[in-house]
Amino acid sequence: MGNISTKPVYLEDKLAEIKSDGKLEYRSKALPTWCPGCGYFSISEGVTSALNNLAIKPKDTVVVSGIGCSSRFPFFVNTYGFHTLHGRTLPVATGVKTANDDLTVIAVGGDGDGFAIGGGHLSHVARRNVNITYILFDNGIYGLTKGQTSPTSSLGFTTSTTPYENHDRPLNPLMMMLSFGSSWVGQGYAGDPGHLGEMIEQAIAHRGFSYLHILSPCVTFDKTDKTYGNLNMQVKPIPDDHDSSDLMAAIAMAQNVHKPPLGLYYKEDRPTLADGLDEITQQSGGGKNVVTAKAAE
Amino acid sequence: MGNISTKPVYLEDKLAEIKSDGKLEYRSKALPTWCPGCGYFSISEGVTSALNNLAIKPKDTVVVSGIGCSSRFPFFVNTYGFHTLHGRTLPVATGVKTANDDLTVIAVGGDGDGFAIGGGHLSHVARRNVNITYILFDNGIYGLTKGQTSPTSSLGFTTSTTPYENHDRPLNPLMMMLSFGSSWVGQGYAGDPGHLGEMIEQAIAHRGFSYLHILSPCVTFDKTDKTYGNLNMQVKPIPDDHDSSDLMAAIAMAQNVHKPPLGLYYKEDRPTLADGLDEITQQSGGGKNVVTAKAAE
Amino acid sequence: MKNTDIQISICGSAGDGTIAAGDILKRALAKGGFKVIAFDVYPPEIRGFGKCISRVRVTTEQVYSLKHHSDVLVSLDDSHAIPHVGEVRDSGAVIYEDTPISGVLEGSHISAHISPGQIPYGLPVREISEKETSGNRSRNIVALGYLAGLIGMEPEIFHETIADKFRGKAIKITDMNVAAFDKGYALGQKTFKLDDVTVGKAKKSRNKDATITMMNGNAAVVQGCMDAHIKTFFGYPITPATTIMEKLATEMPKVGGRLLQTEDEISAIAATIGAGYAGSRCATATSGPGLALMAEMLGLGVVAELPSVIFVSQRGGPSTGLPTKTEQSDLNLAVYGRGGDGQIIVLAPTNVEGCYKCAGKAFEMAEQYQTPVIVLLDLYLSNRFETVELPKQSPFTKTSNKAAKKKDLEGGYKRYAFTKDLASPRALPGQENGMHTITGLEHNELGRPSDQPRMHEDMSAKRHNKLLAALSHHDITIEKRFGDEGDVDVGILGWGSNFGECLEAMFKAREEGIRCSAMKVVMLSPLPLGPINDFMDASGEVFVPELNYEGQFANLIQGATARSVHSYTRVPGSPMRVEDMLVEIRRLAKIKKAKKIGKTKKAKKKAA
Amino acid sequence: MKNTDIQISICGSAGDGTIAAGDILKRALAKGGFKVIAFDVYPPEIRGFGKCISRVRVTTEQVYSLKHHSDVLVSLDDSHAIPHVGEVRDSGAVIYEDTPISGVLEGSHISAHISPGQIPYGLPVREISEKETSGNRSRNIVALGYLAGLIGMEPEIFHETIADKFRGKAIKITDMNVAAFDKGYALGQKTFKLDDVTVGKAKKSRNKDATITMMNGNAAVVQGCMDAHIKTFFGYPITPATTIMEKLATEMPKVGGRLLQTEDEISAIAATIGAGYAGSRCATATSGPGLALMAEMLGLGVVAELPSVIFVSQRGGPSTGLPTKTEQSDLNLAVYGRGGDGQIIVLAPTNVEGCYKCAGKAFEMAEQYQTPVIVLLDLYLSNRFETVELPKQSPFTKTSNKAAKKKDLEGGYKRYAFTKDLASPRALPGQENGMHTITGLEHNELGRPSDQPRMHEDMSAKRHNKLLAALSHHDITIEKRFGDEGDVDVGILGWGSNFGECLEAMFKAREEGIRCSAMKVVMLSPLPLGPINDFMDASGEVFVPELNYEGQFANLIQGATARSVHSYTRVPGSPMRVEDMLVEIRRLAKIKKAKKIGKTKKAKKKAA
Ligand SMILES: Cc1ncc(C[n+]2csc(CCOP(=O)(O)OP(=O)(O)O)c2C)c(N)n1
Ligand SMILES: Cc1ncc(C[n+]2csc(CCOP(=O)(O)OP(=O)(O)O)c2C)c(N)n1
Ligand code: SF4
Ligand code: SF4
Ligand SMILES: [Mg+2]
Ligand SMILES: [Mg+2]
Repeated sequence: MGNISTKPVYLEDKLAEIKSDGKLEYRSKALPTWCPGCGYFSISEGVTSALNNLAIKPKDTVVVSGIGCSSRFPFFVNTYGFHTLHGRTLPVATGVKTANDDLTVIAVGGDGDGFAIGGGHLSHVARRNVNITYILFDNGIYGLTKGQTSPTSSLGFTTSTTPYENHDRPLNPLMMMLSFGSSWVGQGYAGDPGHLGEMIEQAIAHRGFSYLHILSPCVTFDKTDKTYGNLNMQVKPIPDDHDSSDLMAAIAMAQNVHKPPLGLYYKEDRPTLADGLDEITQQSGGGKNVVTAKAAE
Repeated sequence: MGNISTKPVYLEDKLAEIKSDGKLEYRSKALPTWCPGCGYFSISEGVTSALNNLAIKPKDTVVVSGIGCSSRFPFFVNTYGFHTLHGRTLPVATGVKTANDDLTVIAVGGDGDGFAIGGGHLSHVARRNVNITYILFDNGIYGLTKGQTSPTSSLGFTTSTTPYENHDRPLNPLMMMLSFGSSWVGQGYAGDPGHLGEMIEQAIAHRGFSYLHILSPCVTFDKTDKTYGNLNMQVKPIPDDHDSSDLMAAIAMAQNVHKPPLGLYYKEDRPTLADGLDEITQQSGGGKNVVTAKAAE
Repeated sequence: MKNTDIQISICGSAGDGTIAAGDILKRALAKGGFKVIAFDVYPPEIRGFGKCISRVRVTTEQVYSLKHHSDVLVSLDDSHAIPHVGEVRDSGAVIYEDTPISGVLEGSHISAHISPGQIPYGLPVREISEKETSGNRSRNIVALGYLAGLIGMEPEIFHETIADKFRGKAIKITDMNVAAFDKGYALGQKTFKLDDVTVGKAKKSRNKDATITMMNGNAAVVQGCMDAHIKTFFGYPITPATTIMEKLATEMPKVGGRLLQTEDEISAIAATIGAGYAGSRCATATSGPGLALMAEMLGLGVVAELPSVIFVSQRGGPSTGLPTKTEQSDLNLAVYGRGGDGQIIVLAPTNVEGCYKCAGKAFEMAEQYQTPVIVLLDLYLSNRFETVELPKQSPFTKTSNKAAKKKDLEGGYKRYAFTKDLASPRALPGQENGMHTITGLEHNELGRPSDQPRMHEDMSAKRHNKLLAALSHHDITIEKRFGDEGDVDVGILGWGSNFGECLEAMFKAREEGIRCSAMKVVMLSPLPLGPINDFMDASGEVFVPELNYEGQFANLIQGATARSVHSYTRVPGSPMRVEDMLVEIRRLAKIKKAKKIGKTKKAKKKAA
Repeated sequence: MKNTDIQISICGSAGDGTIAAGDILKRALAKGGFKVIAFDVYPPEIRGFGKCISRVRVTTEQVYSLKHHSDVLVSLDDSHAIPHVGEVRDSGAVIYEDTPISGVLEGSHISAHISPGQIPYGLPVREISEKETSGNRSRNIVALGYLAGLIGMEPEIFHETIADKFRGKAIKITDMNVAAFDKGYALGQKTFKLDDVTVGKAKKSRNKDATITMMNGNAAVVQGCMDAHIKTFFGYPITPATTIMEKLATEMPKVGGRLLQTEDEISAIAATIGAGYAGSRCATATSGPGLALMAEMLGLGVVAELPSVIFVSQRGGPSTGLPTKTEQSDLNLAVYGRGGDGQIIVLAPTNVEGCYKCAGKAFEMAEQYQTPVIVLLDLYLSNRFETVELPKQSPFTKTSNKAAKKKDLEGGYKRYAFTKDLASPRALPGQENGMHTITGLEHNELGRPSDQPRMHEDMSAKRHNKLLAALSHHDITIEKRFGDEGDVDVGILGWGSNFGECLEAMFKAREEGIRCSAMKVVMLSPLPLGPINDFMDASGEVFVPELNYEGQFANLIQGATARSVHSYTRVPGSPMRVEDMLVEIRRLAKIKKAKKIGKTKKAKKKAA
């Protein structure tokens, strides 16, 4: 894990940087509309470099998102993209992947998108082990709608819908995703783009459902809680001796919410949804899977 | 924990039994429409005896359900009841309880109702610690719609929608509910009505959100998997030395799906949703909570 | 030779094998080359003591609905069958168990309820059954045999059908049941014959390119899906749509298709739209409550201009309503139930063959016009059996996607290009140089979010106008007029499963000398306004019968034409009574006459 | 004394304090006793460089819409303001920064775009601001001061409003801003005056029982909720409804009410209905996408006959559509968007005072008629500020629940008893002897599931007919006619936020000598058919303008009346242009005349 940068990542720096390597191919002509300093810039940077490193072609990549600041993501990468509905990232992604095994499908979205309105889909995509990557942008707030509490907002946090104080205990997304049977679970931090990029790459490379949780400050609507300042002091790397095949150890680590460990929590190899469906085809006596949709050219 | 009865509980036996005690008050005039031998009879018996033992009046009890065989439950007890929509048991129950703290609210429903279509609500009712009891009737199948796979159906199970074989890994409800922050989690078995009754009583008595998972055979649509025969051999009591304040121990135990331990997994005392809302009232400088709805008489 | 037209009702509790007996009956007759239309009624309860009725009408020429009166009622459980004795026509037969069971309460035996005009046929069903099969398991088959003997149907074809039914079970079981059948048959043959019932010879079809089979609406939907080469299906169980998914779960894998039972309907439609985005021929199936949950996602399908097919089988509503009863009350939801200006295509087949056709064509339309397409059935149509002729060669395209060509991709691909036919060429994920992002936000031709007033106006127009082409989609009946082709006194405008009853009513009315015609509207959105207006022009009074309370179709028609119709609504949970419709048609015919006379009088007055 | 009528537009980017300047302006003027109507336009992007426009129209008597042309445009950012120069009337003023910034591209300075008929007022805004406040933070206030000086408004009331605005911040900040304002004011006073602009004296209201305030539609909804003693609220954020929840989150706890932000809209409406079941006065608020998600649960509200209030503020659709633009396209969804025969009450206020009234009355209706009630706003109305007179005493009941009395509970309580007024007495949980179970299944009077045809017919009738009483609900305007009361050539039938424009168009048309009248329909379901038909009888041509593509209201009216209307639809995302409506009204008036002449000619011919 690299050095944790203490300053926010500004758009200008990034632009200069990406011009100097081959990642430009993955970058959309549209400039991100995020606020300067928003953690999301690092994530966009990380995804493009991961795809580049893994040599996955833009044409074979589909980025699916819901609604939120985070979900604007697909517009800012030069791949196929689908900006769907609030909370429906995962079922749409499941549909895309089920229709065409050859695609690399990356689902992205915010904490509200994924764990509030979309919460009902999480456990099912995990247990089915759909071979997609889900990158969750956790800023602990609703950014796009201008600052309401989210399911990961801290106790005592004051927002426009909790003007006195938030009394709802936040969820623990990592623990949840582990308990659902996700076959790859990790955590990154927008303030540490180097490490983040590595994690994204691993997550995409994993065969099966990978869940990457990213702590990412909202510089506009959270001035007190999940700021770069606070998070920089809290995050720490996962100890070297952590056994990523040990589910109980991963769950124990996930409980450490005040000093969030960054890195790979858990990894397991098991059949994917597509494996199961192919097996069913065989069990039915049917021919080879013919579903992969091809462009007619 | 009592002896595990190996024969299914038949309607006739129950009728004779309940006539002999004071529980009749809690029993609806409508006879359950469940198939003879269905595990649900034990649960209905357990709820009425628990309410009787706890001296909670029928008029102060509201049983809220979704849709499914299990969700027909409210018709068979003589309390206030609300048979809502498939999957919406918990948010409706949250509304009822938020409107009137004085009511004892019991939410009931099936594995499909709770963990498929209703799955998005689970984590939120748990983290908010809504002071209700949720009794989940797990038969590993969709009973009312005549036998499709459910999120708790075993791998390899054959149903009308998985005519070849089920390849979707089942969820682990207990682990999930623990990871969501439920303040009381336990497991019972329809084939052991004595112990089940005790568990229901404890769950209702708990101040906060209590989740009771009940293994309950569907004698009509599952002849091979979660039958009384199989379950009788599998279930076992929780060891006496289990510390129910130890979350990690509870999670570890929940992983033992092949020999499901029956009893109390976890219990914690912490503020309920209503406590938080009352605190907000105070923080706002507002008067005492005036929301409790009273019948105009 | 007289044409055959017999209707048989079998009534009992679920445990009695009522539905099974009806099933054997209709399959045997269909095998024999007759036309069959059949509809079963199931109990709403979970456990199996509720009332079941199996009704089978068998004819030489295809008819369009069940008759209100049956020729024969077979009782397998008197407590359930007694309320249905009245449904037997005068001189019709009631077949029942006549062995007295001790302790039977006064009036609880059906024989006390048979009216003088009806003919009682009692026989010792239980006794025969117990003799032929251990433990009285074949009561339904004994009764069936008796029925077949009484009416004079050929026994061989029943033997075959029974063997089919028990295939996979021990041979002994088949043999015992065949024996039970034969015992019943012999008795039936021996007894005095029923009047007005003839089993003529069946007609053979001469269409070499078609296969004649008997199936219900849901099975026809499945066949349509398979013939249209469906690739992916995502669904969640709900009565009465479940059997579509169940049958597809068996069939699709055999040809490499993929089916997934999702966690709910929102997920089902989301995945369907995701698969459609990826270029897959995709569908889901549900009923009213599920369709309600899909409302938001269907709006995305509209704005993103993606194909998806949604089979909706209606049941009684609103809410959980009457899950095992039929109704046509989800029309509003199907046509109007999306936020914003969210028009889509809605097809409502009127019979089983139409289910097949609409299913297949829905895929073509979804792809060609880039839109969600709802195929609106109901419980009556989903579960109604009819003899149908299905083409041996699939009449459906394999894909109707408008693929983006090289020239479309050059110089910045425009996913939502304004083209002549308003459907823009689609680049599919995986396609070189076609990368783009689609969104539920309003967008420009590139697909980029845009909130410019002009763009929103133009895209709204594109989304609506492109659907109009569906009105002349190749090889599908969008609407059709039956009966009198000229000016009529009463025009019946009908839709969906209820149109069979409309046709029967129309034919009956014409027999009575009423100038009457009927038009079915299959495409409910967009509406074929031209033909509808022509029909209204030709009809003195327009009669719109439907199985909902609000008169949803009547309202749809009035909204679109601003012309008034006579809305006729009933919500019994069962098919509409043709007799009741006739009363109304007669009344309207009179109004029409009165108006005519009035007009003539007025004209005369003025002239004077 | 001449009446005041000035409209000011302030245009800049979000970072410029555009909206804040507009806010101070309208608050100061409202304080001064003027009537204000104001509407801001926000950028759709997340980060703050998009265009903002604040438009304020100030008048002596209340008017109904903004004018298409402003009298003054204040530019805080020329790149955004240039496209809006055309919106300034002839002889109107453009106020802008005139210090030349080096390197400014040709044409990028606004002065090059001001037309000869318009009057340029340049001043060194930046320079003054930098002098008075550190770092140029008060440019908006300097410009505002200049404007006030130019037009001749009293400065004191601005000082107060500025102090209010910065209350809670350091005193120094207020002082600096007041100084900036005064600098601008002094310059404005000194310069040459603008023609045709007079600030008259404001009128004082003499209604002692009312408070005059200025607020937007969402704030009025909140006030209505509070005055109606709302007890519980469950909601999920979505533009443009979010501010309802945000304001309630502050207000409700102060009086012991409870508000919960739920995990989604399904949960919000489910909890609302749950709370309603428990006897609590309850509501939720959302926009189109959220309403779509609520469709299934609202059906439960219908069958279970439970009260709930749903505030829906529409935005551009379908799907995510245009989240920061206004539109009236969720009417179909609100009126028709439920499975089964699922009619509910839908109220659409037409102005800010109506938002208050409808909000409060919605609770009464929901309880009294035991049904979900949708109050349909849109972004334009939610965010539009108007001066309103609110009653000092709440005009709403504390509860309108029809409680079950002792006699209702004796001998088996019937939750769904058929009563005279069709609303059955409700026993609430906690009430002795009232235990019962309610369900989304069709049921009998006891609430037990029933699938008997007759019961379903009767319960359907009960559910629909009981709603008709809402048409004569106490003390609320269901519909209202304005302008000419007799026969007219053109009748404008309008609804919702757009009705202000309808009124303005009607008044203008009458000024032109066109016989014209306008009717607003506030209750969209059930429709007040009597008055609507009367209005149509009195109107030569019926003109139905609305902000959606499909003409949803026109279709609703045609469906209900079977009479044809002229549908006029626009989807610019902004209020309708009164001028455009006038063109259409003139055309219709001509049609009417032509028809009349035709008729007379025909009559003459006949007579001849
Ligand atoms: C059905 C629906 N409900 C609500 C909204 C409004 N909405 C848009 S984004 C959002 C929350 C965004 O929060 P999050 O998912 O955490 O993303 P972030 O903006 O923080 O990246 C909400 C509530 C919507 N678009 N659709
Ligand atoms: C929105 C919606 N979708 C589907 C259904 C159909 N449905 C009714 S019950 C049920 C599943 C029942 O399974 P479960 O919840 O496990 O309860 P069980 O019958 O096994 O007790 C389904 C799918 C419905 N009523 N509503
Ligand atoms: S509002 Fe917050 S989350 Fe959204 S772009 Fe700005 S900083 Fe990022
Ligand atoms: S179908 Fe299964 S779950 Fe339903 S009542 Fe019968 S045994 Fe119980
Ligand atoms: Mg967020
Ligand atoms: Mg179940």
